[in-house]
Amino acid sequence: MSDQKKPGISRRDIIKGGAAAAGLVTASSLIPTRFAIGNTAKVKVGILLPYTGTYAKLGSNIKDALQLRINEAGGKLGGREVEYINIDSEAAPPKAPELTNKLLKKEQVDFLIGPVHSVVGMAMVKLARNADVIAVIPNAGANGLTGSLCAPNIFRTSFSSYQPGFPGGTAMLEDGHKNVVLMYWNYGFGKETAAAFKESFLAGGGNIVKEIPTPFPKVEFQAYLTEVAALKPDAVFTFYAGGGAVKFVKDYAAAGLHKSIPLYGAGFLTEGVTGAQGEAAEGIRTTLHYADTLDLPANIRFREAFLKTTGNQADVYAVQGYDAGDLLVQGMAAVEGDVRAKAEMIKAMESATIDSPRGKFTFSKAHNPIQDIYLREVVNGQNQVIRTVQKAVEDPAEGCKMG
Amino acid sequence: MPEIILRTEHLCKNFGGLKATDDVSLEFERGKVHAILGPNGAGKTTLINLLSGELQPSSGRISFKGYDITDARPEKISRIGIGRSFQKTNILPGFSCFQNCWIGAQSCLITSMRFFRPARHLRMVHRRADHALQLCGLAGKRNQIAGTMSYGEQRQLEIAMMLATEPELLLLDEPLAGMGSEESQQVTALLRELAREQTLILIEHDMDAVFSLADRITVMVDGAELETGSVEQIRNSQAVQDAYLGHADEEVA
Amino acid sequence: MHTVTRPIIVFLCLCLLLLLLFPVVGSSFYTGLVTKIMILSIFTISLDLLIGFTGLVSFGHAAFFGIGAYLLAILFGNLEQINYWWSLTLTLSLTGVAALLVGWLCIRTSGVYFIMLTLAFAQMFFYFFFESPHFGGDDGIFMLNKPQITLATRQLVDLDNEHHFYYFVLAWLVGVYLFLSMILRAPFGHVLIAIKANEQRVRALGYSTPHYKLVSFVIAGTIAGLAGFLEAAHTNFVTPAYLGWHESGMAIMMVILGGMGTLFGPVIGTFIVVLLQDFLPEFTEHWKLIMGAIIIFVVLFLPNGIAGLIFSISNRFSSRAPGGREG
Amino acid sequence: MEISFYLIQLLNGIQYGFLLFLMASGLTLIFGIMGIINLAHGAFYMIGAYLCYWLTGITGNLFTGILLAIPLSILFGYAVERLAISYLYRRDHLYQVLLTYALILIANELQSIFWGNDVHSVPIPELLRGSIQLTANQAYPVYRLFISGACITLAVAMYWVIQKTRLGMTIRAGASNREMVQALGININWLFAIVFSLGATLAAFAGMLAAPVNSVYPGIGDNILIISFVVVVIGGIGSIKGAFIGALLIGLADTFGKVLLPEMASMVVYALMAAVLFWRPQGLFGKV
Repeated sequence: MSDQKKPGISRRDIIKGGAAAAGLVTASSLIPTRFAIGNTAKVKVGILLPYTGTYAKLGSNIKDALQLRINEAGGKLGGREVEYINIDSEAAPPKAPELTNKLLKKEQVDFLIGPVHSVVGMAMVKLARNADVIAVIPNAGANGLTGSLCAPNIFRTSFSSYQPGFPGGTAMLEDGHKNVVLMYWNYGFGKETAAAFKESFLAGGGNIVKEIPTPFPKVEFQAYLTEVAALKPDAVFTFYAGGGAVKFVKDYAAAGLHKSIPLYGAGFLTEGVTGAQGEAAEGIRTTLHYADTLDLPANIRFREAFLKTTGNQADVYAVQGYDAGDLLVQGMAAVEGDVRAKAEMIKAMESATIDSPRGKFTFSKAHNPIQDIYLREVVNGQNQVIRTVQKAVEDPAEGCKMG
Repeated sequence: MPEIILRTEHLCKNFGGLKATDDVSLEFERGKVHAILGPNGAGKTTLINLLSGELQPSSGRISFKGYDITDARPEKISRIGIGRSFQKTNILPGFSCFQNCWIGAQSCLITSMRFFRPARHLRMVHRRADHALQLCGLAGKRNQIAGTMSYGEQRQLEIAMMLATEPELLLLDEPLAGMGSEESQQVTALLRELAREQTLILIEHDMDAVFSLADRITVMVDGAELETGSVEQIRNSQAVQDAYLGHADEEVA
Repeated sequence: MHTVTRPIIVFLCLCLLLLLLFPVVGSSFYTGLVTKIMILSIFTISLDLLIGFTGLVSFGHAAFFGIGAYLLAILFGNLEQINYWWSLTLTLSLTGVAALLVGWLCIRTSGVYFIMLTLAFAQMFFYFFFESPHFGGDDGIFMLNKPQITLATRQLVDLDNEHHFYYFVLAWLVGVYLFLSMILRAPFGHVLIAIKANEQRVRALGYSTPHYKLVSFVIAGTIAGLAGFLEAAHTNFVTPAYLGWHESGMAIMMVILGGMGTLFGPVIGTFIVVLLQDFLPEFTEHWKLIMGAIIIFVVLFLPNGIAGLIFSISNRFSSRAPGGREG
Repeated sequence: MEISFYLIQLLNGIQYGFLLFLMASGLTLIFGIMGIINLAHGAFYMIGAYLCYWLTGITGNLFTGILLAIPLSILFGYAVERLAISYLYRRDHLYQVLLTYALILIANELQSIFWGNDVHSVPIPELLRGSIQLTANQAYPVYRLFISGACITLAVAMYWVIQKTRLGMTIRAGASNREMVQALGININWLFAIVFSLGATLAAFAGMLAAPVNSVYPGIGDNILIISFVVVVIGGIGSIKGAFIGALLIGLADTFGKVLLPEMASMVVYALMAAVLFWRPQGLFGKV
């Protein structure tokens, strides 16, 4: 584990990329380049992900999967060797502008990959959209990133907060839950998810008994759970992630609520934390664009490869990183490694179809994935797909003036 | 009829159950040296702290030149013309002697909330600080860092800082405490010098010094006034000898 | 009380010259970084007024930095055109009012209580911006535009130009430095420094010390608000993390490392700490370990900071040529 | 809402208050006796939680985990006191703040090096895993009651140690007069080392107790640290009784704040603190 998270400009990353490339020199029969000079310089891929703090695991999984995809393509992008420049974002918004500038101005990267944290994403995209760079967001879900802040050179391979939220309402109505308590961490991502949930749930005739926003990132839920018990709803829809998800699910079960009031949530509630949640997670239903157990050839292949190279189980974050890598591979192949042909590359990326472990997807006009959302249930610690709630969910991309 | 500059009426101060000051009514005349004697724990320092506003009395009244200052804070008391020195040396050790006195002298400004002109342009403050140093015989030590001076000199500086505020009434809390005989003589001489023009209220252990300096003496025991009178009266008072000298022997022992 | 000797003045002028020339040679990234450092320096100098000159250890000073930044973003963030003069005046006066209220409550206590109270108030403001539904919560606020500095419809400085912004901030830093050295030389400053040395004595000499401390607190808070204003204008982005206690902790670190009780010390400290934060992560993921070790080293072996070192060196120089004393 | 709702919330508040008391009592003890303002107190909480996770994982049982973790915490507290804190006794609070702040940075990094950044859970032993049915659909976890029980036991034990034993006498004497303790021929360094390790262990123990319900993750110490400060300030620095009352007040204010004023739940405790201090700047039981 300690092996994969080396932030900063890790020498080893450069060597790793170089060595992989060197090993494949013979294999690569591509004769690239319209510009001979372009071929000698390495493609600079700047990665701004958290390697410390609460989101550290997400950051390292995304980075590993991204590099896995590029190495699968011969360790090169459009025939050129790759130099990775890693910076630890620490998921700290105040540092985001400076760190982004470090990649854009000091390192002058060709591609910018990141981040995990939505607010860091906002700060990053604000700077990147006016810069000569192509940015790919492998996680941060704030709607605005491909909404009001959308730009031709900004892509997202993950999701918008809207996407797991909106189908959540539909799924609960389909399951026959009409009176629902809505609980979420009261910060941007949680609020956006809750809003999208309400949109479909209320339109379908559902009734929100009470909306309980809880302070982020606090994990003392006992008082709220007592309230939920007193309200006696049909079910509860939530947004929690990481440590908060573990705590919430365990508290929910300990308060005896899991027996009488089914628990639903945006998929992060049971992503990568079911081990820590243990029995308490059993039976929880969540909506997400991915599930570990998806029975797709691409998924099975990917999960094996990821386990082999990193020794870790892949998760949704790794999938998103892997797809970010795929997008780079496709874009650079289209321009044969000429990073200056931005317009052409963007065109190729816009029209790319990503054969993702989550299932094939394409990009919306705002450069967000158009993807299927699954309803999953935790069975024996694993997220099993119950059904596809909604096919080809597209973010409304409010405020996006592009396309 | 001599002018009464400071008057206390039925002054009391309780700390929990302890009566540190017990119904003290005293009058201090302008231009006189009024010493307060008493064994350790007699409540002398508490009395001075009450007079200088460091402590607020539990009951009773204090008036200065006819104005009620019972509940006034230390800064107010200082501004209306009562200066005090402390029993434990209480100076600004990192500052030079001159700077120590400067702070005292600068309090003559109506307010020091002045942000623009450099302080060193204030000639009058300059003169007052230097004058205070001179009075206390510290002119030669003007630029020495206070914390590096001898103990006796620090005691002198303590008084100089008070003088720099140009008070009408001086409260001196054991100015001779802990001094060797030579230093002690120097400071006694200084006090005698001051006594010529100023009103002094003096708390002191050193009987010889008190008897040589004071015009009037009040003896306190257990927070209460035992007797007040001239030096002769006190010297000859049986009650004082019983109460105080008895204690004093213990103290020496 | 330190005496600013001639070698130090020469040293400071050299530093200023370096800062003046830097954008000419420095890359765009470092110009931006130094701009940020100078903004933070304004903030740490203001903290030094409290810690180093008044003896008030505020562990919540970042609150005023954050309030300044938030006021600009809340009041003016959505406007197409932000009038610099108006926004600055309004931001600073409201930050001053906030500092007055917090100061009034905190000044009544001293020592550890003061430390904990300032910390707790800062947390209160943090949660106010963090949880309030109106101010962006955890997401913070993104601003559309930078303030426009115009005088009679003529643009004086173009803040969108990073070199202009750099010199604009440098001018503010020099201005704040000169302003604070002015008030410290004035009667007011003498009282502050004396309060730090021995408050009880200063009170007995006739100064209403709570008033002086409060005024000092308000001045420091307002200048911190100015730094926040500049930071918000610089990045067009504010986040509740600006008010967090880690920011206050790092600011104290910068002041102590640079040398408290001198105005240039905090600037040096800020440069060192921010540059370390920039470089260290390139060597190890666990760079905060090194940061912690540096802090401990400073506390144990360098309590007067780098300015303390500079003073002892410069005293060696100036002791050869006596005179030039008295401050 | 029925009355049972408020009763259960009361229980929640008291339970949270007890846990805060463990944290705050250590903090206030260290300050009252040693005059040290210890920001690293939250780090001890974090270390306690991680030790508990680690040792419970090895031994397979929470109780043995905690039993092993306690001596380790004492040792750790002792080491920190000797290696860092002992240099601070004669220094200004400013340096104490700074040095203990550095200890937080270091402790967090060490945690990340030794245990990684994942969220971990600590299994509740079989014995305490059940719940007590309170209303038709709500149960109260037995483990939470166990936490409260453990906290009360510890509070009583602390009271007994401080009021009735020779060590307690020394501690009380040390709190009121340092010179006197030295005059009595008691080694003050020894006393400080004991008090500091004791305080650190109290925090660590709080972390251990809370680990099974809170799960264990990076940065858990930070949040509770600030709240513990608020408790100590409200109760009066140095007063154990104050810490107890303050902790209960904050526990209740926090719980009912969440329910009644959800929009500004986190601000309620700070507002309470401001109100108390406005009325009594030295805290409820603090000496002037």
